[in-house]
Amino acid sequence: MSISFCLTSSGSESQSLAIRASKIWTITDGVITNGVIIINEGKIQSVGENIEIPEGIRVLDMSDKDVMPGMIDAHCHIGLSLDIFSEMDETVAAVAADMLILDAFNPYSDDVKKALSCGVTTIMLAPGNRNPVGGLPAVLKLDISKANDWVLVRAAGVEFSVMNEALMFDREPTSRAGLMDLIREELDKAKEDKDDGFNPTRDILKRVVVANKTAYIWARNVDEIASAMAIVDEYELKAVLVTAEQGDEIADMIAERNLPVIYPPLLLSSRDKDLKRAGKMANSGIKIAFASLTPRTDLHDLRTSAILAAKYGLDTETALKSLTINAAEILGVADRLGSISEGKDADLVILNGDPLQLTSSIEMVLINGNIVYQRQEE
Amino acid sequence: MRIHVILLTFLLLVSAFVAPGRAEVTVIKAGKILTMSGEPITDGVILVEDGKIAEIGTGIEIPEEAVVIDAGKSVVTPGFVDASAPAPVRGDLNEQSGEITPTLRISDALDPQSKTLKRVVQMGVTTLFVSPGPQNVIGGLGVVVKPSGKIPQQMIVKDEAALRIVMDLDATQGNRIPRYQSPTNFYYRRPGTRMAIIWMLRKSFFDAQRQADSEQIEDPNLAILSAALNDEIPIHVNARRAIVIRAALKVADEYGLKLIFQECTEGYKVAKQLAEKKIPVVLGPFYYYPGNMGQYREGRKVNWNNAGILAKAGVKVALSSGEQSGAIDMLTAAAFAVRHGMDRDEALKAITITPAEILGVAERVGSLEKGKDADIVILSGDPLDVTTRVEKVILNGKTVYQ
Amino acid sequence: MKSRSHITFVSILLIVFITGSITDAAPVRKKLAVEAGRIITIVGKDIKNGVILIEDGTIKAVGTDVEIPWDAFVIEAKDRVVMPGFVMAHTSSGLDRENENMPEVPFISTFDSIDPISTFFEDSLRDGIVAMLVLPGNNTLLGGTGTIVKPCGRTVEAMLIKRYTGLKISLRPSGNTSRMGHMQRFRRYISDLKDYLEDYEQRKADAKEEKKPFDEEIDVTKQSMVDLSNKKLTAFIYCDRAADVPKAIEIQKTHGLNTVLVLSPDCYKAVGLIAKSKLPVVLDSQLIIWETNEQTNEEEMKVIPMIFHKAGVKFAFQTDTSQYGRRYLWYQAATAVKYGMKRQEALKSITLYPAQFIGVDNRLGSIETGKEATILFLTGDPLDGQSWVDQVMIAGEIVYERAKDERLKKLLEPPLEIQEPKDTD
Amino acid sequence: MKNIKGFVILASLLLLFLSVGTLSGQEIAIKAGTILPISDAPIENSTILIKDRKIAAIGQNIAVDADARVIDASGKYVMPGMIDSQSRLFVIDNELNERRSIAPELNILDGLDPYIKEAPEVAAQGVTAVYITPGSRSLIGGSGAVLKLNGSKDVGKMLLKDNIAVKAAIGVSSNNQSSSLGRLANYSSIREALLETKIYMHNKEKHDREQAKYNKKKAEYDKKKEARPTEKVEKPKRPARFRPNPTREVLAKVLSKEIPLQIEVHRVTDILNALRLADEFGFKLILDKCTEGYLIAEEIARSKSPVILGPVSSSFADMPRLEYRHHDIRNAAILSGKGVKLALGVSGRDGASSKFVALAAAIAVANGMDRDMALRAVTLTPAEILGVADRIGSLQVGKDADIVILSGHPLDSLSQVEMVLIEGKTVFERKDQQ
Repeated sequence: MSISFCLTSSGSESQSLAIRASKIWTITDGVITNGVIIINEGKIQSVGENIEIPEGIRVLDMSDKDVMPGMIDAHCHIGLSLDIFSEMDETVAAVAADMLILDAFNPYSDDVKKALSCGVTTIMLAPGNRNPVGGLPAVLKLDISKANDWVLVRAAGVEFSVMNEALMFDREPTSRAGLMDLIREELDKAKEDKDDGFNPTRDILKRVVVANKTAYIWARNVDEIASAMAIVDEYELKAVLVTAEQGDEIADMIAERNLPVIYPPLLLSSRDKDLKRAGKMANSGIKIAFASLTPRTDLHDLRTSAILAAKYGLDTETALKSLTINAAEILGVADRLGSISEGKDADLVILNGDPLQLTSSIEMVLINGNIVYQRQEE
Repeated sequence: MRIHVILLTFLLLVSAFVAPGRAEVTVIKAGKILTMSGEPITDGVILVEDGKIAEIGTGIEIPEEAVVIDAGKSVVTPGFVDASAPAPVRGDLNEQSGEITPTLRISDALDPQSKTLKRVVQMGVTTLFVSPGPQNVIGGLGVVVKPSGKIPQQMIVKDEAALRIVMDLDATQGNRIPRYQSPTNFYYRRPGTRMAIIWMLRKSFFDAQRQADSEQIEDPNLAILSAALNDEIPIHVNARRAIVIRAALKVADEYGLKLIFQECTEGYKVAKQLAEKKIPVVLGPFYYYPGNMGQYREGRKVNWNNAGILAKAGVKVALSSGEQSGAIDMLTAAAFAVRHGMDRDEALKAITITPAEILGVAERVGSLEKGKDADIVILSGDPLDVTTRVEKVILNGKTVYQ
Repeated sequence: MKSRSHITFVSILLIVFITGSITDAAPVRKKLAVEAGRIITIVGKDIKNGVILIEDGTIKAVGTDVEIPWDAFVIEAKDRVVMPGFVMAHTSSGLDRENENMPEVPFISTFDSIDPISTFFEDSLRDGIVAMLVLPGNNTLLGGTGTIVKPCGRTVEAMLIKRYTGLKISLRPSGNTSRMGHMQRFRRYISDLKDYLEDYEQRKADAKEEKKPFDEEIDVTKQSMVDLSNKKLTAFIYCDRAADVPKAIEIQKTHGLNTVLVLSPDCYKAVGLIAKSKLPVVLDSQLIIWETNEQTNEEEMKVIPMIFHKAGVKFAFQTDTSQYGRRYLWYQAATAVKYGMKRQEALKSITLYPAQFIGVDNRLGSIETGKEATILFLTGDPLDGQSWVDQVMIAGEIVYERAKDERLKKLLEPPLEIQEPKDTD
Repeated sequence: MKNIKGFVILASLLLLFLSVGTLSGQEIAIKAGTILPISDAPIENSTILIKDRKIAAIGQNIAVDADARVIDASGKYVMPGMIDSQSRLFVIDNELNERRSIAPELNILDGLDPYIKEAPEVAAQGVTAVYITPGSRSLIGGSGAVLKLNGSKDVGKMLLKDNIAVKAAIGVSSNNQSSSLGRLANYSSIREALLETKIYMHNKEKHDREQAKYNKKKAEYDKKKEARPTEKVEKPKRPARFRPNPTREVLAKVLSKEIPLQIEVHRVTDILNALRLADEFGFKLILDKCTEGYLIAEEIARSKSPVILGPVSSSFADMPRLEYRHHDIRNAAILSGKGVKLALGVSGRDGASSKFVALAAAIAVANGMDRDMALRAVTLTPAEILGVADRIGSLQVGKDADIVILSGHPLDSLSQVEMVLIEGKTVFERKDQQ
């Protein structure tokens, strides 16, 4: 089929490209059947039903396939050191604000190829949840072949954790009360904003309390979420709740503070009660995006999370959004990613069926209009 | 959509379980009302308007739109107050990183989903005092909560209700060397002896005083201590043995502290002094014999009539669960106190109004009076009869258990 | 005659033990008449202002219209409630250690391990328990045989009511074995036992055939299990969780054992099976457990005795020393009544039923003509928290008097004033 | 109104599991839109007739009793109940092993708790039977069993078949308390156990022969005695008693091909070792987990030994990392592509995750497995591998009426289970269609 042809001339960005597809899931404005996407300079030039394709332009004929925007993994830990054991927490000190997770990232690790094969084109590379103040996450495009701009955001907000996981028996703090005490202390110091020379921790926390950068706060259970909200209220933070699984219990309060939620993989829980939570939260007006938390789960199951959630009561539209545009908005890259619309990056996933069908497999993945993955039949 | 319906139903059911009747006014008719503030009322009526007691007494005309709960012949008491309750917290209660941690606020760690809360409320407990763990010499600030609300902020009746000090051997527990630091430095480790406990206590209050004198406040910890020094925050001291109680009294004299004793297993030995100094006590469960009184066997010389003796000597006595989960219910505590010689009324007060006064929340809970919170327990019979059961618990005017 | 003098001796010893002086020893009398304000006979209706006629430590007559013989010593108890002493069908207290470390020790006996001066027995007497079956704990597969004692006497012999009764089987895997391994071990033991017995019989047969004398005894380590299988002993099978109940019942069926189930709270889930099996039950001392309702996410109170009561299961209570009330049998019964159990039933399950379970109901458990005069004198209703055991009579002898209970005095009365030391600094 | 309705739903949802109303007398007729019999091609618009707990007939126009209970499943899919062949449902606090390395005589049934809450949820996802084995912490861990999720609280009533296979594990257990030995030692100590068993079997036969001989002699002796009591005849000697050893007995069954040996293997070396063992001792082999199987698919196919593969996606379980380093999501696809007899298990973190069977199949399909094969791999194939295909696994006349009715195709991720029947008894029913 036509793929073989186009492979020969793939790679160079300058060329423009047209994709003909049976269904185009634009996410932001509905599904276009038998549509065409014109890509130029790695951006989507135009998308629609009857757009005439300019002369001499390369055409990918996918007229029996579906196209959706590249999926965004709102929280994962791939490419860190060894391929299976990942180093995501600097647990010597409880406050590791100035740790750049990007420094630990290996762009050539197998995980990255794996990610692409799963249709994940953008990730938030985050530190773990074992430090009260965890460090600086980064937003990356997995288009490492071109060194141009695969780092979208070098240091996006600051990671906090108010979970029991952040407590260690041989390190301060050891109790949740102590943890909150510590975080307050740090934020207060940052707020005081007195200049006493070089103090990276303070400078970074200033970004959150003064410069209003996003705080990503790990909190799973109700009490943890409550503590997170307490902090958010006291310091008027712009915050995102990470893995707020039990958020549905207090959905109204999360909604009224409109805190977005990065939801953990559904496959980590098996009881119906838990599988329904994501749906409940979304239905009560909370913006959620899914995360794979790799290596906790397989990157392939980022999509599985959305599908399971849909099966257990999340409406399909939101399910798709929470894989793409919602994530993009939460990570603050919605101007470039998250939907198929004019002017956005041509990060596309081509499947042989409905994206919300587990059975439909990923045929091809494009980033900035370049084919970065293509499925081989064995 | 299907799931919607189910969810919705669940929610409805839950809410139906928690709050029947949205009506403003609720009326409780009862054969006998033990107000704890005045004389018992027979065939009385309690008028509840949005969570508060609007009227109480006999011959009150009942508004027709009111929801009437007719308790028939059964007995009505105020919701019980547990002045030393098991903490509804997941994970470690004790901050092991230091032994003097006054700024620690347990209210930060409260878990509204906690099972213990859901249980004690069914035993008629509507107000609890929760404090940080017992393994720090100065543990931090406790909080008075009600077992209702989805997030801690909604549960709290009075935050920073008291500063917890532990002079029992519990404070010698949890010796942990911080990472990458040698145990050489005395201040890293917990005290190993009671001498050290008391020494640390003295030192920290001494520092606090000095800081208070030298106007500028540096250390927030000391700030809280000095607040305690000038009686802005009450101090709860865990002391089981008589000699510890005496030691505590001594320190109190030196710094002019106002104390409240917790546990106080051997309190009966020093009843006189306690009475003279007007120091209230919150007793833990009575121990039958040392075999089942915790790992230290402190206060081995048990006296079952501890409560009775103290009360007779004129000490303000509250009965509590002694932070033991497994919901030792307050009624049993009172019943056994009476069995062992405490005065009936004293015993009943000791699980309602007295602890409320000790915790400084008596203006809201602890007795059935006009204007107080409508925390009401309906009993099947005489509260001190062991075969009496809790039939209904009303918390802030809402029926939470039936 | 012999037994009486023996009992006298015991009671004297006991009074010495309790009061510390010999002068108070109650005179031994042949005929006694108890004039009680109320008699709770357990088997029949309560009797107001009744009389119990006692001769040689056994009850001769009970009723209102019993005329008192001239030579009978009359005990005035007009203001007392009189009832049979409490019986506890299963306990592991009063032992220095509850369990042997080896999993299969059916041959050991608690008789050798009971500690007569452990406070447990003193307390039990104070709380009105007059007989208890002391069995090994729940951590050994085949724990050993039990002993029925009364809580008075300074030697085990003196306390002894019945030796070698009941064998403890625990289905809770101990140490680091799994449930699978535990059951396997049990089956293995049984099959080995079978083999052994077959061989034994075989040898016997051979000897008979060859007309040789056969004087080989059955291996002492196996004797108790043999007695179990031919119903000389009762199996007390401990079930740690509901899943163990079917196994226990299966064991009972396949080997046709006399069985009493000793249940952990969790076993209420299997109440249907238990009811069907008609086996007697000893409940755990924890009578109330909490469960989270899957749907509402609320905590629900499960009152174990009520669940069994409703299912029509005969059960007995036991105590532990963990909490307030739990250490009193009367309180356990009161708790059950509190949640709706019939008063009469509740009382039976601390007197008659346990007596039946451990096979002493011919002597204890109720106030009837012909039974042993083992009765309590209470200041009030047994299920009232405010009433005390005032006197305990065992076989016609007063063995406990509250008025002379020195320890109780110590526990309830304020101490002498201590002179506060003067501060010198 | 809505509230009441909801209540009905709730009540029914709960009650339906508890209801043990046996329908054995009554006929049930399911008028199905599409029947997926698995055993052969799908059938459109026809009826399944259930008589006393079995499937009596399948076809277009079948005579149905007047009093028969008719279930209308027109426009819906009807398939046999699914099987999780790597379940840990009912297992008491995940305690799957005795802390011994060779313990084949254990029976998983002793370790199960039928009173757990999760079972109904699993059944509600169309899983009607689960295969539970001891874990991988012992080299030889005991024998597994297939249970039906018929809502009974009695293991005996749930049990379909036990002593199905003896579970062994090479490699995995090497780093835990049951044995501190390395791989080779694992391998050799299993060999040792099997060899000893051979000797044991030999001795047993020998003993039996002697016993038989003795019996004969004894008989003659008795006759002689009867004939001439006085005459002196020396009495034959009884052979020493033979003590049957449970451990060996079980392994003997394995060696005599009565029950297969199910070996959990992850790495290529271990898989090859397992195959070698099977050749050497000639027992029936079931390969369990088989994480790196795709690397040597041909060998496995050639050996004809079936595979119970799982987890399909590494998300399902926290597997021992090193064992699972080369886990590949295409494993199932490749193996079945090479013609290996393949069953898909979930092997999830806990009991409840057995509900993800269909999900596992779908993931396998997404990564290249044939749709029908995938469906077969969670129904008929496991039934065949576990030797219960005569009862469950497909919709055929004479088999148990374990039937699932879905709103859509089972591999359609969003289709919901409408109804689940086990032996004609409704164990789950979705009551609240708009």
